Order: sequence, then structure tokens, then C-alpha cells
Amino acid sequence: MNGFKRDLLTISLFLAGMLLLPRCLTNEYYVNVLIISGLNAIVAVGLNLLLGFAGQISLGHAAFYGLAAYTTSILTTTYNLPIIAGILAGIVLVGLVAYLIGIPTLKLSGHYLAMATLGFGIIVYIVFNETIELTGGPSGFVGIPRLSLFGYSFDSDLSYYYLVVFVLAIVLMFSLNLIRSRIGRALRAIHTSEKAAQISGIDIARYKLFIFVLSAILAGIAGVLYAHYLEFIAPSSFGFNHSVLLVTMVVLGGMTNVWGAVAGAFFLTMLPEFLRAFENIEFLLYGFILIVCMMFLPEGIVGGIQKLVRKLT
Amino acid sequence: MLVLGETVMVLLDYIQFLISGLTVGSTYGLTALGFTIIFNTTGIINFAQGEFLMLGGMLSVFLLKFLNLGLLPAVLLAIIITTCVGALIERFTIRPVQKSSTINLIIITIGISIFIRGVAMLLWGKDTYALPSFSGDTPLSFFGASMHPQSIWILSITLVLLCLLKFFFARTIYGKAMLACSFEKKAAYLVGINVQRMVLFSFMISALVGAIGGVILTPLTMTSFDVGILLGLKGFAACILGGLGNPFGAAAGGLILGVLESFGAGIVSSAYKDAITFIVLLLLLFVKPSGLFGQAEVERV
Amino acid sequence: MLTIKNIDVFYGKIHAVRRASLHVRRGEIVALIGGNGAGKTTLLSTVSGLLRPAAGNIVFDGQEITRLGADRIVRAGISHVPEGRLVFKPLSVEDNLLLGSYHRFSFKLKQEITEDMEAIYSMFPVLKERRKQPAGTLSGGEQQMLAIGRALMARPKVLLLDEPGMGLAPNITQEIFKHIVSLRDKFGLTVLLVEQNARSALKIADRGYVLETGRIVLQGPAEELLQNKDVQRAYLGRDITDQVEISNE
Amino acid sequence: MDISILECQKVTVRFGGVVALNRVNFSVPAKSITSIIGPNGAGKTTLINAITGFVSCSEGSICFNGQDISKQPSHERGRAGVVRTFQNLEIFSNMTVLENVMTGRHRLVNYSFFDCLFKTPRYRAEEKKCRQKAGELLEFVGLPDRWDVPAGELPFGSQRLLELARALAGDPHLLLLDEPAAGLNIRETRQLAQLIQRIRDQLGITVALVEHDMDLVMSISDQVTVLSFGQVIATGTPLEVQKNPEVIAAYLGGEKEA
Repeated sequence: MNGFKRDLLTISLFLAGMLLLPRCLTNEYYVNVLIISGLNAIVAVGLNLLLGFAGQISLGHAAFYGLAAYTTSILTTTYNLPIIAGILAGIVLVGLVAYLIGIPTLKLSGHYLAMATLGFGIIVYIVFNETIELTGGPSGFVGIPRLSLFGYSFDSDLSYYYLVVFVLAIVLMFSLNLIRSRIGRALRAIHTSEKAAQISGIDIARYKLFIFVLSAILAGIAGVLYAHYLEFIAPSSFGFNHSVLLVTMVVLGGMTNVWGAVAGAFFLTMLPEFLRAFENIEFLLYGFILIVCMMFLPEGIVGGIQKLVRKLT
Repeated sequence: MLVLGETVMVLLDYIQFLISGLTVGSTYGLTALGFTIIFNTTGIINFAQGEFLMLGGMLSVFLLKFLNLGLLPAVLLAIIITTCVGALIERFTIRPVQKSSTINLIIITIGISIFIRGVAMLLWGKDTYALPSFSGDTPLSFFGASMHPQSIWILSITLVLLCLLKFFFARTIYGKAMLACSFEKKAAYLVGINVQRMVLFSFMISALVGAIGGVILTPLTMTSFDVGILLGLKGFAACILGGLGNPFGAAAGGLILGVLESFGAGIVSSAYKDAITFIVLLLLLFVKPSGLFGQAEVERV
Repeated sequence: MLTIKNIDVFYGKIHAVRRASLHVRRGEIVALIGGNGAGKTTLLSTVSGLLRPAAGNIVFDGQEITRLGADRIVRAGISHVPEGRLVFKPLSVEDNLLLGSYHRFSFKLKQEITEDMEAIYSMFPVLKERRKQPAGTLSGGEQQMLAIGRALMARPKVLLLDEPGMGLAPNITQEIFKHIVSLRDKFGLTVLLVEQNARSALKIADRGYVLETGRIVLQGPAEELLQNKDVQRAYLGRDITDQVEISNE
Repeated sequence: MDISILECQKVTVRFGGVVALNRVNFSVPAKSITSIIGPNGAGKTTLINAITGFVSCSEGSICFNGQDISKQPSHERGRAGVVRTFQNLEIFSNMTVLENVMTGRHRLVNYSFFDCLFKTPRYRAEEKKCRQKAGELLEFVGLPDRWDVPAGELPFGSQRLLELARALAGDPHLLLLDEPAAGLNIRETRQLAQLIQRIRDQLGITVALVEHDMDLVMSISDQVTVLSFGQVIATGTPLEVQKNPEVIAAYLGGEKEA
């Protein structure tokens, strides 16, 4: 009970803070950065469920992000379907693909799983680039309609920002609820000891598949929101580098904590905006963060702070 | 006659595909070999393996162009520097965290690879560089198919390197000691092998092999700061194709992958040549994760 | 020659050896016996440097070796034949023996090493027959001979033997024990032997120590221990009839 | 004795060419404490692994409550009520003590994915019940406090008890313990002996254990089975087994070879 109330409180605080944030900004452009951060955070929270809680790596999550984005773009633009249909189709398709890929893939572990998800990501990336009639190829897909739902059009960046924050808050709430349930316990059990999990009656294959699909769906939700926000998408946003960036966000924020992924996503998305010379050292810095985090701070920023607080009190 | 002519043409094409496939495939094989050497002594998959190839090529270009060294000294120096980088990686990032879980080690080596790539980009920018061929660019004719002289260099150096490694692991006590570490670590300690040092050596040898692969490939394909990604991934794919942990399976996996890719590009579509690699790989992983030449033991990791 | 003083060893979180002390004199065969889980293997692994003791010290030939790495201890002259044999299965028998001489290997010594290898072959002729075979294809007894041969290739002064009879038929164990005795008689090799099979170990040993849950509970000349009823207790637990009598009183 | 809850017949397990268990017949009478003993490498842990499905047997049948479970995956056996602990402790170190036990109750907590997303009343009721039960069990095994600390921070002896509590949380019919006393001191071992007896007497759960501490085995067992080289060489009461010359030979070395 206690944990539940605390979650509700933190999420309300987070929501309030996020909603007030744009008022403190001097430059409208930053709303744009915040939206992208929020979208990345949605993917990262999902990836964290897989990576941090269930202990299964995916180096192909950007592919799910992109798959949903392209599906809704193609359906709503080329085929003029209503946006809501495009969005649903995008999310459902991603779930389906994750399910089909997941059945054989999740039998693998460690290096094999990393390789399989990575290979999947690269195949999808190549398909985005090469099916030019469908996707527009490397130069991108243009003319995607801006999101409008139930007659309301999210034309201003600010309204879109509120939408993204709202979705993120719901995703967070659900994730926290999930973690504190028997399902969350089963996932964490699989992470530490598959043997002991089995003995407790947990069907590990089923749970791995479940969380893989769920995290892909979250990536899909962020993907459709991304497409209908930017109105333009290109394969380069959904490649191997982006998959690695997503993993970096989760690792940096802290794999054992739902909030870690959010912190990591906002930090790494906004960082380039604040470092002028960043473009040149971007990679270098990401690499450095990954190494240092894994070596000295395996629980990430949020996990590290929590530990510190616990030690002090 | 027309039909016969066409058959000959097709045959010629096939020979051409085979040659270019084997050429590229041998660099995949070398990369895969690098993965295997480290994996066998430590159980780690070094996702930064591709960067050794990049460093080999880029450093050669840099030493040749900007320091005005001759081709041979530049290449040799580049290989030596890369080998040292391998040693540094082991000493400062792998050794302190050896007991970490697989997932953490994967993330660390990915971090290393991004870091090295970042440094390379900072130093040399995003341009593409060329390295002169070792012996001119005049194509040689081979059963009517044309062949770049560098291909011969690549094939022969790969072959020599394979033989040397085979000799090292099968005939010298140090090679055997290195294998011993992977088979039975505890017993390796007990016969007086300094396992820690063997791990260091394995990183150095694998960096060396990677650098040589990078150097010989560069005159044919050019190089830039990010060539390591795809080369590394394909090397890893070759590794799994041949059976993780089996050095000669890895080399064979590389050749098979190269040929497959070359035929795929020639017959199906060049656009999907990279996809072919990974589709084959995924299918293999689903059907037989132990690889074509591996034992049925997947739970090594 | 080898003195262990008051060592405490943790195996993971388990306090496996508690303040154990023992000593082995030159040319002696000392048996370390006790039920499973008593800490025998842990104790041996600590001597050979695979594990670090939390407290206490180990002195060998007047030199403190408590904190040396395993490779340095082999160099100092202690060879350990590990529990479960741990031969390098994919390597040939010959390579296994060769690696036994790893710490002293150099091209100059090649002749000498080949001679040592021949000596091992004459001791275990079956290994010579199979010298090109991968060690993994050998039977359990042959692997045990190989493991001992590999350890001897290091030319040790002290041999630590961990359960050489485990999983082997009694007659093969007997044969291996015979070899151990003859090694001591011929070369003055010192042996610290860990065995579960208390009787056969004590039969070849000069002295023995009985370990129970990490503590040395009994020690003495081998013949005395053989007669001692408490040794059986250490293996099969307190005699229930005793307990019953006590509770009836 | 009473009817058997578990009946292994001619169970054979091979690893590569090695026969780890050779036509083992082993039965556990309901509501009993049955011990499996034997020298190192005799196949004791392999037998537990075969019963819980971590190794598959190449021949033979394992019947639990009259039903053949030898082909079922581990988690289904767990759900059927065959639960175990591990020699090297497999606790969930990333969870709190209480959560560990709650995880053990996984199969008995009954709500859906949507119940937990929206924290429906059903979720709350079930979680409350689960937490309560977990608390009771923690008290039962003797861990009355520190439920909110990460399980990895508990001392070793407490982790053993925690693992026991987790195993009990699934309301098992048969509890298999793999060397429960390993690493415990004498006082802790004595407590463990009492606890095992309470598990049988108060909870009515059948217990089978592999153990090296013979004082423990002989004092609490109703029946002892002795394995050697993958074969059963004796079964009987502790007294019978202790006097059995074949058993003494297996442990101390036979007389016949002299």
C-alpha cells in the first residue's frame, strides 16, 4: 500500500513538474527537445522492463520504434487512412512482429540473444532504406499528417508536449504497477535465477516473450507519436546507433529502477543541445558513459543516488 | 551457340562472384578469428573487434599521408599501435570487471567500440580515405574473370595468417597454454599458467589479427571512422555461423558469408546484400544456434 | 616442509575451513580425511593458491606462500592434482603432460622434458599408448593417471592429491595408490592426500588428519586412526543407539 | 509405511557417456522425512535434478501423487507441488526478503495483467493475502524481521532460511532440500533440524533431503536411501542404514579390497 501511494505521489509530482516546465523555457525550440526526450523516455522505460528487470538484452529496439513510425506514416499518407487507424495498425503490427521474432529469439541467451536482436534491427533498417517505393528510401518519408484525435488537432508544439507527457505518465504508472505485481516479481526472478523461478512455477519462456512484446509495443507507441509529430521520418533515426543509444539511456539512468530510464533518456537527449561542440565528441562521450557506468556505477545515476541516500539515512 | 555463350557468361559471372566473395569473406574470417581468440580465453564477445580493423586501416592511411612514412613502415606501425590498443582495453576495462554478468560485459565492449569510433572521428573526421594497393591496380585475368591484385594479397595473407595461428595453437606451448585456459581454467592455474597474462595476450593477438585484416582490406574498399560497425557485426555473424569458439569454423564461416553475400548481391540484388547475411544468421540461430561446425553446446555463456 | 597454521577460509559465503593447522614432513604421505563438505578440497585449494585464506599462514620450505598466486606456488614446488581431475579434454595426452612442465619450459630444457615424459609413460604405460588421443576420450582411471602425470611434470617437491579415487573402481584406486607409494619411495616425494575413502587412504599414509565441518577434529599416526571409532562417527554420524540409551536414562 | 507421494522407478540419467543414475528406484512415503545420502559423486543432486526436471532422464518414470511427471518442464512440476532448494542458494538477490517469498507463491496469486495495470480491488486483495502468507512463513522459518532489506544483504544462514520460506510459499506437497545444512554452524544446524520437523508436523509437507551432515540426517529421518555410483545400495531406517556393512564400505572403503 505504502509503495503504491508513494508511486502516485511521485508521478503526480513528476507530471506537475513536466507540465510547468515549458513556462520556464525562454526558447520555444526547447519544447521540441523535450518532446523528443519524452518519446525516447517511453521507449527507454519499455526497454528497461526487458533489460533491467527481466535481464534480456535487445540491440534492435530502434527497429520496433521505426516499424511503427513507418507503418502509420504509410497508411495515413499513401493510403489516406484515418490517423487513429494508422496508429493502431502501427502498434499492433509491432506487437505481432515482436511476438513472431520473440518465439525463436528468446530461447537464446547472452551473446546469442544480442546477436539475434541486432541482426533483426539491421534487416529492418536495410528494408527501410531499400523499399524506396514504399518508404521513400534513405532520403526519408515526407508529408505525414500532424496528429489529430477525436477532432482535436495537436498543432502547437506545446499541446503535443502535453500529450507526450501524459502518455509518458501513464506508461510510468503502468510500469510501476507492473513491477510491483506478481508479473514484475516473476520478471525479476527470471533475471537473477531462472532455476529458482521455474521452481516457483514461473513459465520463463512465456514471461520473456510477454515482456519482449510489451516493450516492443511501448517502442511502437513512441514511434507513432514521433512520426505524427515530426511529419517526416528517415531510416537514419532507426538504425543500430539509435538502438545502442537507447541501451545507453537505460544503463546510464540505472537498470534497476523505472525512473532511471526516464532520467537517462532526458539526460542523453538534451545533452547535445547544451554542449556546443558536442557533435564532434558525441560518440566519444556515449562510449565513455557506457564504459564508466558499467564499470563503476552499474546501478546507474538513479540507482546510485538511491544507494547513497540509503547509506546516509 | 547463343545458349552456350550465355552459359559461359553466367559461369564467368559466377567465378567473378566467387573471387570477390572469397576476398571479402577472408576479412570477415579474420575478424571472426579475432572474436574467437578472445572468446576462448575469456568467454567474452568483444563487440569492439570491428574497431581493430578500422584502426588498422585508418592508422595506415594517417601514418602514410601525414607522417610521410613509406607504405610498409606505415602499415607495420599501424598494426603495432592497434595491438597496443588491444592490450590497453584488456588492462583498463576488462580486467577490473571480469566477474560481471554477460550483459554488462556486452554493454562495456559496445561502449569501447563507440568510444574508439568517437576518437577516430575526432581525429580524422567523417571523410573516406583510400590506401594505395600493395602492388598496383591493374586487374589480373583469372579464367577470364578479372581480379584485383589486392585480392591476391588479401587471400594469401589470410592464408598465411591462418597457418601461423594454426601453428601457434597446435605446436607451441604458449598457444596450447592459451587453449588450456579456455578448456579448464582452474587446471591452467595449477600447472603454473598465468591466466591473467594469457587473457592480455589474447586481446593483443586478436587486435593484431583485426588490424592486419583492416590493413589488407582498405586498398580495396576504402575506409572511414565507421567501417568497424558493419565489419565487426559480420565478423560476429561469421563466428556464430561457424560455431562460437571454434577458430577454424569462424574462418570458414567468414568465407561462406562472403561468398553468400557476393552471390546474393550479384543474383538477387546488391541493395540487400547486407540483409542476406543477417537473414541467414537469424535462420541459423533459430535452427541450430551452435553453428554449422559447432558442438551442440550453447549454454557456454 | 609444509606448515599450515590457523587458516580460515571462506568459500563464497560459507566458512569452509575454521582455524585449521597441519604440517607435512619431507617424504611423508599424509592423509586428510572426512565426510563430504568437510572442507578438505577447500583446504587443498588454499595451499595451491586457488583460494586465499581470510586468516592464518602457510609456510613451505621456510618460505611464506600464503598470498602467492597459483602460478608462483607451482614454481615453488607444490603441484596440485585437482578434484575431478580437470584434464584439458580437447588436448592430446602428450599436450596435457607438456603443459604440466609449463612453468619450467624452455627450448634448452626440451631434452630433459622429453625424458620426464618418458618416465611418466613408463610409470603409466597406458598413457603412452594413447598419447595422441584427446584426453577427454580417456576413461576415468586413465584421466586420473594423466592428471597425476601432468602434476609430476612440474617436478614438484610436494604433491597435493584431491580424491584420486573418486568415481573409480576400487582396483584402479588401489593401483593409483601403489604408484603414489612408489613415487615417495623412489624420489622422496611428499604427498598430502585428500580422500573420502578413509580406509584405503590411511593404509598408505604415515599420518592422518580428520576434518569435520571445517575443523580438524582428530589427528595421529595412520594405524591409530584406522582403529579409531570416532573416525566412523565423523562419516556416518553419531550412533543412534548411544543417543537412545542416553535418552532412556 | 503409508502410501508414497513420490515414486521413482528405474530412473536412469546419462551425461554424454557417463551414467550418473543407473536404474534408481526411490520412493518417498507421504508425510515423511526421507534422506538421500552417499559419497561424493554418487548422484544425489542429480536425483533431485531429475525429480525437479533440471535434467531429463533417459529411462524410467517419476510418479508424483500417482501421475507421471517425468516429461513435464520444471515450472509445471513446481505448480504441481514439487518444490526444492538449491545447494548453492538461488535466492533473488535483487528483491527484498518479503518479495522473495511472495515470488515463491507465484502460482497461487490469482489476478490478470489488467488487474495489475489498474490495481483493481482484486489485485489488492490477492496481494494482501500473498503478503500476509509470506509474512507468516518468514516468521515460521525464524526470520521475524528485516523484510524490507534486499535479500542479498542477509547473512548466509538467514538466506538459507529465506530460501526455505520461498519454497514453502508455493504450498508444496513435496519439498526437496539440497544440502540445507551446508555452511551452517552447529547452532543453526540444530535449528534447521527442528524446522524441518516442524515443516512435516505442522504444515504436513513431505520432505526429502540430500545432506552430508550425518548427525542431522540420522536424527530427523524416517527413511534413508543410500546412493553409491549412481545406484541405490540401501534403503531403510537410519539405524538399519548405519549398521549396513555395504554402506559402511561405501563410505569408509570396503574390506573386500584389502
